[in-house]
Amino acid sequence: MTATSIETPVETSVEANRPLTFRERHASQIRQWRLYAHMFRKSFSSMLGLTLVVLFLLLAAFGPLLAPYPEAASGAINMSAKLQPPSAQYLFGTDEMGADIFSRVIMGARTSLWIGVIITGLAAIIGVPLGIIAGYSGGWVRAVIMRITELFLAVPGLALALAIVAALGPGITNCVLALAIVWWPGYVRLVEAKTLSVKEELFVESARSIGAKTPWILWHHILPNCLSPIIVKISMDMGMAILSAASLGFIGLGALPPAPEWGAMISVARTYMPDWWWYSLFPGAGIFLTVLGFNLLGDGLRDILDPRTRDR
Amino acid sequence: MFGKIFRNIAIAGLLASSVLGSPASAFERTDKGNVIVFGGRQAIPVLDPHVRYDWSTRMLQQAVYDALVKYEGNPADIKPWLAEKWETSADGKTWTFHLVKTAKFHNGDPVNAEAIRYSFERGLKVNKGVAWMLKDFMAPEGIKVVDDYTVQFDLKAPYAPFLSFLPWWYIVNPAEVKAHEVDGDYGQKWLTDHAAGSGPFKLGRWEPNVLYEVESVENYWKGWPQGNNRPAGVIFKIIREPAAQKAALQRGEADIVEGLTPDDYVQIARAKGIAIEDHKGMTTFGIKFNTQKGPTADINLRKAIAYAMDYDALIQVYNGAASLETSPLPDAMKGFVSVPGIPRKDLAKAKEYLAKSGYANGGITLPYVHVAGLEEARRIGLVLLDSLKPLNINVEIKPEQWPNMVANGSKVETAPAMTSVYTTPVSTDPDAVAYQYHKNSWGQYFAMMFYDNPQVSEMIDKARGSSNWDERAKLYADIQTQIVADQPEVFGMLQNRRWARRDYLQGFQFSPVRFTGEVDLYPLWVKAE
Amino acid sequence: MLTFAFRKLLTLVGTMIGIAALTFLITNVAPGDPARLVAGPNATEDMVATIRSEYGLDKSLPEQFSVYMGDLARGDLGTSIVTTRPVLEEVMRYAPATLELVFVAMFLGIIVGVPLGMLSAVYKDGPLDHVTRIFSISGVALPAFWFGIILQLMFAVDLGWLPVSGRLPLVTRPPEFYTGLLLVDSLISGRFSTFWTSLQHIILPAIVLSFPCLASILRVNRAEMIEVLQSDYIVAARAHGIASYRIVALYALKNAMLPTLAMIGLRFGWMLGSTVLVETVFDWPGIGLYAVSSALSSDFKPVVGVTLMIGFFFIVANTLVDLAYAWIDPRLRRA
Amino acid sequence: MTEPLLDIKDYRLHIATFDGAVHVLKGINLTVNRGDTLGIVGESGSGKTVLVRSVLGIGPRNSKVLQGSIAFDGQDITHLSEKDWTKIRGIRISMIFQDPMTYLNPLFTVGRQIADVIAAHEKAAVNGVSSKAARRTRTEELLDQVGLPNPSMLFSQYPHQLSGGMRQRVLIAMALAGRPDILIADEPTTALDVTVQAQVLDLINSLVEKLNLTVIMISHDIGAIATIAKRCAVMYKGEIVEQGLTSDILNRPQHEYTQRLLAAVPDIDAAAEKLPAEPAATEPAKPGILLEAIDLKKVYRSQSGAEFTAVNSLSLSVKTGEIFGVVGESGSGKSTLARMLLSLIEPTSGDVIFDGTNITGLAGEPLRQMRRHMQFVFQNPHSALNGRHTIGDAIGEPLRIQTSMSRRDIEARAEALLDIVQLPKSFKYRYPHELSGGQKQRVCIARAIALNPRLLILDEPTSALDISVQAQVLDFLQELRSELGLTYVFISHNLAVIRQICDRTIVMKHGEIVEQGRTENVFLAPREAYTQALIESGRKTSQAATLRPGS
Repeated sequence: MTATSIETPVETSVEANRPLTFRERHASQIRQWRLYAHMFRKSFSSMLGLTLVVLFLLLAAFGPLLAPYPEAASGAINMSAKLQPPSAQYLFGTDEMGADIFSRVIMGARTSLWIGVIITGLAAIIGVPLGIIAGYSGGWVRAVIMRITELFLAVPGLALALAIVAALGPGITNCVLALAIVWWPGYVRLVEAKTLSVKEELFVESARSIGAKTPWILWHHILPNCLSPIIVKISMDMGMAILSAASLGFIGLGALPPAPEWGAMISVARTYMPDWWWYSLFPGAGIFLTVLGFNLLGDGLRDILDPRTRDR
Repeated sequence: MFGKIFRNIAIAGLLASSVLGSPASAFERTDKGNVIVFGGRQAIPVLDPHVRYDWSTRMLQQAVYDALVKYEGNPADIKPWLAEKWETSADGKTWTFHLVKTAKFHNGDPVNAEAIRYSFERGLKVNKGVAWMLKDFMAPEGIKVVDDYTVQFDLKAPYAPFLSFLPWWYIVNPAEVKAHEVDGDYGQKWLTDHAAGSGPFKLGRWEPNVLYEVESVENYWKGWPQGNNRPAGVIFKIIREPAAQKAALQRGEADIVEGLTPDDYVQIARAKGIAIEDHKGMTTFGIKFNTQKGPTADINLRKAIAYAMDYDALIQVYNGAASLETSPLPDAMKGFVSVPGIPRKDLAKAKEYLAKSGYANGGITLPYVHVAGLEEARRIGLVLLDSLKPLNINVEIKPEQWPNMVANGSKVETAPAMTSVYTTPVSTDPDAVAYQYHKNSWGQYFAMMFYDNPQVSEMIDKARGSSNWDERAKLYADIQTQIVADQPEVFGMLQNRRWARRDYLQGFQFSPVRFTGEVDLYPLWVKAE
Repeated sequence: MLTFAFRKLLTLVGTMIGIAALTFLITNVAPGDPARLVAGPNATEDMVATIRSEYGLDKSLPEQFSVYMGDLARGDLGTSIVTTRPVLEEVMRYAPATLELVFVAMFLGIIVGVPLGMLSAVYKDGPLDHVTRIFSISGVALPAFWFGIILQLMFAVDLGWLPVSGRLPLVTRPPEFYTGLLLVDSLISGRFSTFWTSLQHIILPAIVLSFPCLASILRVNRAEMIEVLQSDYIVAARAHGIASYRIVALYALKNAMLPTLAMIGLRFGWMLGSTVLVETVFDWPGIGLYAVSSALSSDFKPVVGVTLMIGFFFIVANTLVDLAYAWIDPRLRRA
Repeated sequence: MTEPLLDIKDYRLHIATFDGAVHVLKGINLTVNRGDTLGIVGESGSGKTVLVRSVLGIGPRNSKVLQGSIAFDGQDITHLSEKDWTKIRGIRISMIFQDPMTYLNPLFTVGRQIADVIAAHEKAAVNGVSSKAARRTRTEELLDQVGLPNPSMLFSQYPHQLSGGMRQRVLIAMALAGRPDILIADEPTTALDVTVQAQVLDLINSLVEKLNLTVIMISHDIGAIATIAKRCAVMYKGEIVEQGLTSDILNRPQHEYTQRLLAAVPDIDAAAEKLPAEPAATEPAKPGILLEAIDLKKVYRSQSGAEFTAVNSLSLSVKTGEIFGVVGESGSGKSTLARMLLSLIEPTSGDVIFDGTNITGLAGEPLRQMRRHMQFVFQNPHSALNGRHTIGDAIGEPLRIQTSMSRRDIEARAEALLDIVQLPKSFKYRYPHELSGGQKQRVCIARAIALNPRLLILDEPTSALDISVQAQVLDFLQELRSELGLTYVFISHNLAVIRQICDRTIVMKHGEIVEQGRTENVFLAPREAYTQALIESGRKTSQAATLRPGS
């Protein structure tokens, strides 16, 4: 990064005595963030991603207020108005039960957000500690953890998730659980690799030389330096998790009706293409834009946070 | 070397693409003649007529095998087939069948009494698929070969529906089967994807999960109704996605498809060159209550729900291609009576019953289980959910995989409060439906309501035992009324059977007794324009 | 070298056992009752019982497991209760279709992903960069099944250029069996028109399947390229007057290829496991479909069998990647 | 007098960064005539590398020429198209790079890389590319020319299979491939061991004579420059503060920076005039032994089973209050030894006794207690500090770990420590990347002395620093010691430094002690051949040598 090569002049110790203002004390962080913002703003796709994600979050937050027919999300039907094309009354048209698609899509954002957050969250919570431990401790501990991880990686994720859901029975909760179970190995892999490289750094040894205990080192030295790739991966996985949940929905193991979940909506709506195009188009667009957003955002973050780590 | 290969590829490519570029070809033509393509969703894992049956399987079984008798027409009646005539003893326990002498198996062997005996024996011994129909009334020993072309069945007890089951007992060629028997498996392994029948078609290509082809037998012993127009064969092609099915039909890659969504049928009917087969079927739909456990054990609650249900919506779900049940029995069934006072939407009444029930002001959540992937069932769930809101009863719609659903439904403890079940009676005899309400049926998926009314069970036993139709008709009338009174389920609708076909496909014959989607391939033919 | 092979073999076996155990347990938690399913409606208890005993489902789970592992050791994957055939035989039947699909998709992914990755690295943050990235990610962001159906409607129904689904036209009989990959077999048996038609059949599903791996290959390749292009030896190469196209296409690419390879290895296994949706939409008779339909009818042995097979290919692929690594990177050769 | 081969006129260049433009070159004027050997001396950030790179048209990205021009052989090459550059780069002007490892592509054989360069030149010269064989012979010629044994075998070897010195020679061969008019050498010796440095410099010298090359060599090491360059220029903060004949500049430096610089260079032949080793007040008459190592041994085992002995049955004893020097080239096991002394790595066998207690066996709490008393200062301050912690946290960390002091006390202590290491208090809010190397090293030291240890082990504490900074740090270290009554174990490859500050010294080679004794004795009367060689080559590069008239 350009910034690191620049040396800020050393101010003389005269003024150093007077108490510093917040701005001065945090000058460096402020500068860092401004730098990030600057680099981010330079990249078109990153900004696109950010915009999409923000939009999505807003929808998730205020969906119920925006939806013209909130009851449509809780299974209100109106057979007389089924499969209406988009109109002033129904912006996105209506589905096969006469529910307003616009409302359902908007309300769906929250479901999707929930899905993404839980899956990636769980995966990270399981994966990151395992990864750090494996990477730092080495020896048989590492061997065991990595073997198990590789085992899970070798098993086809979707198939496994599917088997799990088939066992637990359909429903978002189960499908989220299943996906989390197949998702964590990715984090172990990532974090383990990163930890391996970080623990070779001098400052880790330096910490040991002043008598730091292992937990302290892991928490204060290893973890902070593993953070950026984790953040990047999380933002990418958000999208992918939503997508996978949708895929399970397609097989019929997704959200239960009448819950407004985009994947489930498409999997019903797909049989209505092309004559009732609007039915699948809008939830489809919902997923598409969300996943696109999170991926672009992730890419952007990668470029500014750690250009080095690869997508694994 | 390779240069040459690639040149050839390029050339072939140009040719092929010019072919593909041209507008969708109609039905498949082969040197042998026209091949009809049937686009269906359900694969055929096992063809053995005594091991499995479901609509797709039985469609091909019917094509390659013959039975003593055959269902035809609407309303379905039993036509002599391998048996040209039969008589039954006064006590109704002995049946004697006289076979046609001309019938031949595909390999040329005659279809004789021994073949019949063996087939029935096999069906009973293997004890799978169709066995349940007769096993309680007939032992293998009870089948006697009188002479080459006469066979006699001795039943343990008089069994009125006996004849109505025989169309599903297909006759296999003992010689061939025995030849492929592996450690006493009655040739099950072999018959999984081979056939030893005498039917109008014989097996062609057999590519599991892709396509199953049958080729017409030129000199079929019973001849062909469409004469020389008989197709060279039929290909049953697996097309899973309704969208793909529709596309295939429009492109003429398939000549007839089943299982489109109700709205699709409406839509595609407008397309040029496509006709819709739309017939009233015998498949009943009911939302079965668990009458033994949980809130739904309370008859008043059941009544309340039944009166709250929006029945018109049921019809709308099918775009009108359905008719409401007026009795547990389908209209097309013998002995059907329309029961007066069968519940229709009436909120006042519903609230009344609710008040009498243990849940005077609702506030409960009931599960509604349906087979995952059954669109209509899911929508009916939504209708139910919407209908019960006024009663302040919440519905949790649960799609279940079929095996799980069946497993849960086999025990009172695990059976959900409400389950949506489609049932197609295997015969036109009222017993086929009535018996679902007999206590002995507990554990079957269609008996998930665990209906227990001793007096009804007793009447059913009586009815199936008697051979006097008038007496039976009377009994069945009472049975129907009583069942409706007990409300073990919300009596739904009879959905129409629908297929979309190219208009050049002729000879389609509908018979309500067949399963949803099942078609009798025998009379079909293609009218070349 | 020998130790390497031995270690790999060991991990292979270990993982196999692990996978078998894992999948076996998971699939058996299901309450589903396959016996009752195949027994059919109306089947009486004793009929169901016959089938249970026939497939050893009446035994306790540990018993079943030990039996299964025993058979597995003898290379027997058990029998599917739904289709009543040996799982191995069926996997063998369906595997080629999936493999063919994956190979083609992988091929697409690589030939498109790597060059695009190079380009967008060279023109980092330029319009081209953004276009390629957004394009590739878009392919991932579209739900595969939906995307597939849209392609079908466009190219098969409206334009009528390509067939709707399947591997071959109905009346065309598949070429004689050598590898099971139609593209290959048709060439071997010199049936070029068949080759062409099967190519037309495979193209749409392959495209749908290829996008995710295309995207990640592109991503890795790009990231690598950017890094390598900044490295000292590239500066040196420039300073010694080597033409820039040569630097990018030869020097940088080779260095950037290593992690890309790893990604390809990962993706290969991943793709094998995620063909389900595509196979459903395009009625592609592959293992994905086979596994899912079995899972849904709680017929678990096929599921375990398929997972084992995929796991096997996954490990093999990664081993190949390791070898390729050693082949490209001299630093890894000794050991 | 023909026109100069290279003529740089009032060359100004700045690099656009996030914090605004940085003026890297401020009006450089420089001329190089055919046959010249010009040296450019400067410390990091002086802009010398940027300068020579812009001569090759490979200046840093988003840099901008404000004014001035660079003319090569009469042609203005300031703004040249990539296409035209291919006719010049590597052919007429070529470059030897600093770190031979990173500047060779690890995935291609040495021969391939050189051959490609040759091919490229032939292409540029548009007289057709010669045959593979021809290129190979030419390559082997070159390899032979730079004094590499057995070229034909070398041809098909990969960089990682060669030693640092050999790699550097390969780089030189590559640079010579185009028979260049100007050869630019960018710190060609910095990354190499003392002995190797000498050899490489000799090689360059000989090549200059053989091929009468025109050489521009840049380095921070005046000694190196002095051995090669007849003329030399001193760069400071983007300007040339002084240029002329090397000898003149070395003997009579005009500019005060040059003087500072020269003063800072440690003199291998000057006896250290250091402050009394042990301040009489604090120390007893006969100083006791503080640290003792008995028969230490460390064996590493690679997974392929091959054993490598880093340190072999080595014994030493460090007296309280002295500075104990450890000299050795890279791979001599210095660092391993240091880490074992602090039991950062477990010795395979042997004991370390600190103040009477054997610490080898120790683990957990007792070890942590022990660490209070002995601290480590690492070679590379840039990576010894966690980039995510502020300086304040970094200095406070030992206190937070080892003591139960309150946050406020720690804050106060940290500020005090910053004072001690002569850095402004406000630094505690800074992040490492904002500090210069010297400042960082001071922070590391502050961190090390935070717990008032009795022993400091300094592992090459100055090797990553510029000469002037190195001088400051060394002085500072000595003051500190007298203030806090510390004992040092001082590890370095730079003999001059050792001689300047150490009381006693051991010379290590392949994990064993070759020679030991009082520093003066070691330097004045080395007994072992190795030590002599070491000192000789050290002397060669040490500027003092070149200053002597006649040599």
